[in-house]
Amino acid sequence: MNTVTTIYLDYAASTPVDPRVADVMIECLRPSGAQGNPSSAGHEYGRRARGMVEKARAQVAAAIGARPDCIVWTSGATESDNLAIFGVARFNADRGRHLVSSKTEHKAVLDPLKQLEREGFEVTWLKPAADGIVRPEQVRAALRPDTQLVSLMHVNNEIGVVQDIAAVGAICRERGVPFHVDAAQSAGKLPLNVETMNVDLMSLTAHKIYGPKGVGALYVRRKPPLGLQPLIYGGGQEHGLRSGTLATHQIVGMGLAFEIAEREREQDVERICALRDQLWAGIASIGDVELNGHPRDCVAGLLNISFRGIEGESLQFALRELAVSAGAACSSASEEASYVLRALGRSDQLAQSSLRFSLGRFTTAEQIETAIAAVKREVTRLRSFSPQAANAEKKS
Amino acid sequence: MNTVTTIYLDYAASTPVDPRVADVMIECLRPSGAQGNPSSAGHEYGRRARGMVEKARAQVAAAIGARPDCIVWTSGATESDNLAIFGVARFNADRGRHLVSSKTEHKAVLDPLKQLEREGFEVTWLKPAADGIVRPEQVRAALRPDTQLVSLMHVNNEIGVVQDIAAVGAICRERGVPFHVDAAQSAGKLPLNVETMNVDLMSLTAHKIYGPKGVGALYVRRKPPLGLQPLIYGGGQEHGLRSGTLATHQIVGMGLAFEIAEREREQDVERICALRDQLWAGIASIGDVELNGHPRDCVAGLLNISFRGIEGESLQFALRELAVSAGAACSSASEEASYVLRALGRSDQLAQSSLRFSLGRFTTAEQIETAIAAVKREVTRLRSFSPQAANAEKKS
Amino acid sequence: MSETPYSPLVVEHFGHPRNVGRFAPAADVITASAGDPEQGVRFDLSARVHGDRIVAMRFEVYGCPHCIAAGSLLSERLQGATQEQLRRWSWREASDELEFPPDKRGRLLVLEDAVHALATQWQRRQ
Amino acid sequence: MSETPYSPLVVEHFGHPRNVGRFAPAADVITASAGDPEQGVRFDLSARVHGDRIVAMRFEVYGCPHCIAAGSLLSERLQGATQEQLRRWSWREASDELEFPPDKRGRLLVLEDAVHALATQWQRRQ
Ligand SMILES: Cc1ncc(COP(=O)(O)O)c(C=O)c1O
Ligand SMILES: Cc1ncc(COP(=O)(O)O)c(C=O)c1O
Repeated sequence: MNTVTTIYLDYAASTPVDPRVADVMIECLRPSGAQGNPSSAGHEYGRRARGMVEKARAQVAAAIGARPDCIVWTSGATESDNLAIFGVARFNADRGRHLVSSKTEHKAVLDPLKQLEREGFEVTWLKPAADGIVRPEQVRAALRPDTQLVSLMHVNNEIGVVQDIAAVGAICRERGVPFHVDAAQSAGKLPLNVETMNVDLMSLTAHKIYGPKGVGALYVRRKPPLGLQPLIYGGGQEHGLRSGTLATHQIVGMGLAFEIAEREREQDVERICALRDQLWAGIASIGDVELNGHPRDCVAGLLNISFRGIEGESLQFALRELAVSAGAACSSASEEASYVLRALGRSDQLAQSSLRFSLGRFTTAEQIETAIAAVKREVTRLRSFSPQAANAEKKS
Repeated sequence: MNTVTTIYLDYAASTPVDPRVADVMIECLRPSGAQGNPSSAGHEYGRRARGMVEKARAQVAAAIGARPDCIVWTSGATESDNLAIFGVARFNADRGRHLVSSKTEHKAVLDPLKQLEREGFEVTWLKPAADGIVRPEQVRAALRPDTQLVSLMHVNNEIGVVQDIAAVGAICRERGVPFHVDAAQSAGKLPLNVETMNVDLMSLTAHKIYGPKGVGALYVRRKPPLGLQPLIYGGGQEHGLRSGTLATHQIVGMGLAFEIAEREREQDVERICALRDQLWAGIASIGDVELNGHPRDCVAGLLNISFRGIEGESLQFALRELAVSAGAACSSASEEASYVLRALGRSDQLAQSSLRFSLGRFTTAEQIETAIAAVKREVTRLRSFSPQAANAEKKS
Repeated sequence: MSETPYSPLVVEHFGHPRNVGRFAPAADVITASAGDPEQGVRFDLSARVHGDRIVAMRFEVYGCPHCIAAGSLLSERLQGATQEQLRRWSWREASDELEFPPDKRGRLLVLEDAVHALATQWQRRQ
Repeated sequence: MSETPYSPLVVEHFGHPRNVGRFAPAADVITASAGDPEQGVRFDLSARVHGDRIVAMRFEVYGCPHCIAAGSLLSERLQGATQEQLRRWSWREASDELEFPPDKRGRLLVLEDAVHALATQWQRRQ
């Protein structure tokens, strides 16, 4: 295995588990831990597990300015997105079948919406500007009397651009339309507050914020109550919105991950932004590279860069000492050029030869120096035998 | 906390994690572990995680005699049941809307079916005999030309009764109707083989078999292919049947849990059956108790006993040094008398004063002796001031 | 036990109920019952009376820990009670002291019925 | 690197491609191209010929690691080739040796086009 020497710059795909988080999870997995089923209220083991689950619920709620009873545990942001979108659409199907979203959402939002289209719903797909941002006025213009939901991500997973959620939320609130936000990529990086942001549903996940994979949450506003049809029926856990045995160790890990992330957010962000600026300065000096996304309204730690005249797969393989992401991230292997970059008007070649560098809590300045040197060396090398046709494009 | 002295006899609600399983999971959670996203095929971290996921897939597949590519990872048996039932029903809705199941299924099967009834499907609810068993001929009689699915659990979670899956499967196969089996309670306790049992879909979960909570699988037959509509859409993981980032540490834990359980099944079952017989002999000697379920076709380690003339909640509280389950298990707290026992014809009082003792890998003979003494003492005490009206009923 | 849904007073009475049992039929013994085990709660009360006072109480109960504690507490409180006090006895007296959860208060009404029936029996006897 | 989707031969040629570059225009230099970077692959070939043989090859490539390796391997193999050999060159020669995944074989057809175009150029030049 070569993992030790490969530099991990793919925090946006998944983060390592913070050792403090791992410790409390391990505690749960031990014989003295949390073996009871949190639904077994009749005995001590069950009540102990339930207590841990409720503590974590309060931790996650606190991180987004919500009441604990608005947090519904799920298996991750993909499930949260599906629950929010199918849940609202199906619950309100009798009242209207129009939904609003954008073309650069994560597949966990796009794909449920496309399924709803097949089921007879209508989706208005907003197109962000070349900087990746959906203007709040675009949302206002898209709303109709039969609109049941607006779904917009906070931070884009590929290019890190930040949407003006509060402004969009205010428009939705004014028009009485429920507003769902996929905050999988912003938790721990930007302040989140469901009240000031006017959010009715918010998807969260632990594994982008130094918690474990396979656990997430959906914030569901309770006042005024929001109609939501469950996706998974059964034991009636989570107010009947999400049945299934609660995974105590996972939930405990997510709770602590959110508490730590919120507590250390400002210092983490400052440090990580400095590292990102260092990385961008180094790569920009190579020339013929392009930053994808908004130069300022971008989340800490993420850089999506297109390399003119270089084929994407070769670039990634040449840089295999760096664990970075190429093409569509967070999804099963796919060679198609990123649909996000294409939606922003990038050419196929540029979309395809883009790399996403994402930094995090354990990234060091030394790793960044090594990364810059590798990128310089390999980009120069690959360009040295690149045909004029590609170079021409590269100069255009 | 008093957890150390409380004797855990609620393995059917959830098991502790086997220390060997905990170890491999902890390994994954450590910095040197499995931080990559298994979908990140472009770098070493991702490929390493993918390798671990695929190894676990083979382990789980081997335990049920299946091909690895038929295993779809989920968040637990609740999700697996929902995926199987909604998935088949919705995929085939144009061809027919009739389903067959039984009244004593787990809520994770009952509740999706009830939701389908609200959506216009028709369900034939088979009623088991007083011993808890659904006769295969009942299934045959229920099949119609428009039947799309038969769903029957292997082992009942409350009373442990074992259904004749192979016989029911043969009938379904003969009639070309897909057959779903909830095997959450049988894995590791009975031999499972999807081929010889003629099963098309099988729900599995890790936390009943010394693996972690929050991970499960659905076996989906691929030859001939079975039409299944996903429940959760997104990145397209698991052949598009279940999107969402794969939780490497959870899956690794489930894989090893299944491997160990299958390897040690016979010796585990033998030991646990002996302990159960010891427990039953001790409790039966008190008198005026009734065993719920089939006396022989019952899974290892589970005893469901009704105590005449004693109220259920008081019984459970009196026996609080034992972690046992009363009333409806595996679901959110509910005082209603068990629907399973009621379906078998038990009176409200008997259904309500039943306790489920479930033993497992770490149960000792000493614990059983202590448990018997406690039950004797408390049942005798509570009966000593029980009114004649209850005693009358108790003698009837 | 931490975090049980029962107050220490309930736990104490549940573990050591006072005055359990019933008096053998006799001229100075009155009895009354209410409830049905099939509905989850049943109280059998018996009292030995002397003049206008109860001099000794016994009870039997089928019910949850709160109900057992309520029967036990009642058996202490009704020691020395008059017919009038029985008649005025209200479920509220046990409810607050034992911190009955709201959804279980219906069970105390059964106890109230038994106490009032005891008063009626007493009156008939005189 | 373990478990990469590339064979050792591809990795070797990718890391150290032979004969990269292009010859300056000259009487004994023939060139040909095929493909389009926008479609993900482009090969530029140039060869110095003497009599009926190629005496030196250069190539430039825009493409995946398999394509880079294919260009490099080709540049070695066509050393000394005749026009007829160019014309008969088939994508299969590189495909097996480099273990091209089936879904990438279309890219080798582009290389085949470039090689055949080179033969045509050569013939025209004569
Ligand atoms: C914006 C966004 N939404 C949703 C998801 C899916 O989350 P999960 O992996 O927890 O299912 C991801 C990442 O995978 C993401 O980046
Ligand atoms: C028979 C049966 N099916 C399904 C489930 C639900 O499984 P999970 O807890 O993994 O969601 C359980 C237990 O909870 C069960 O016993």
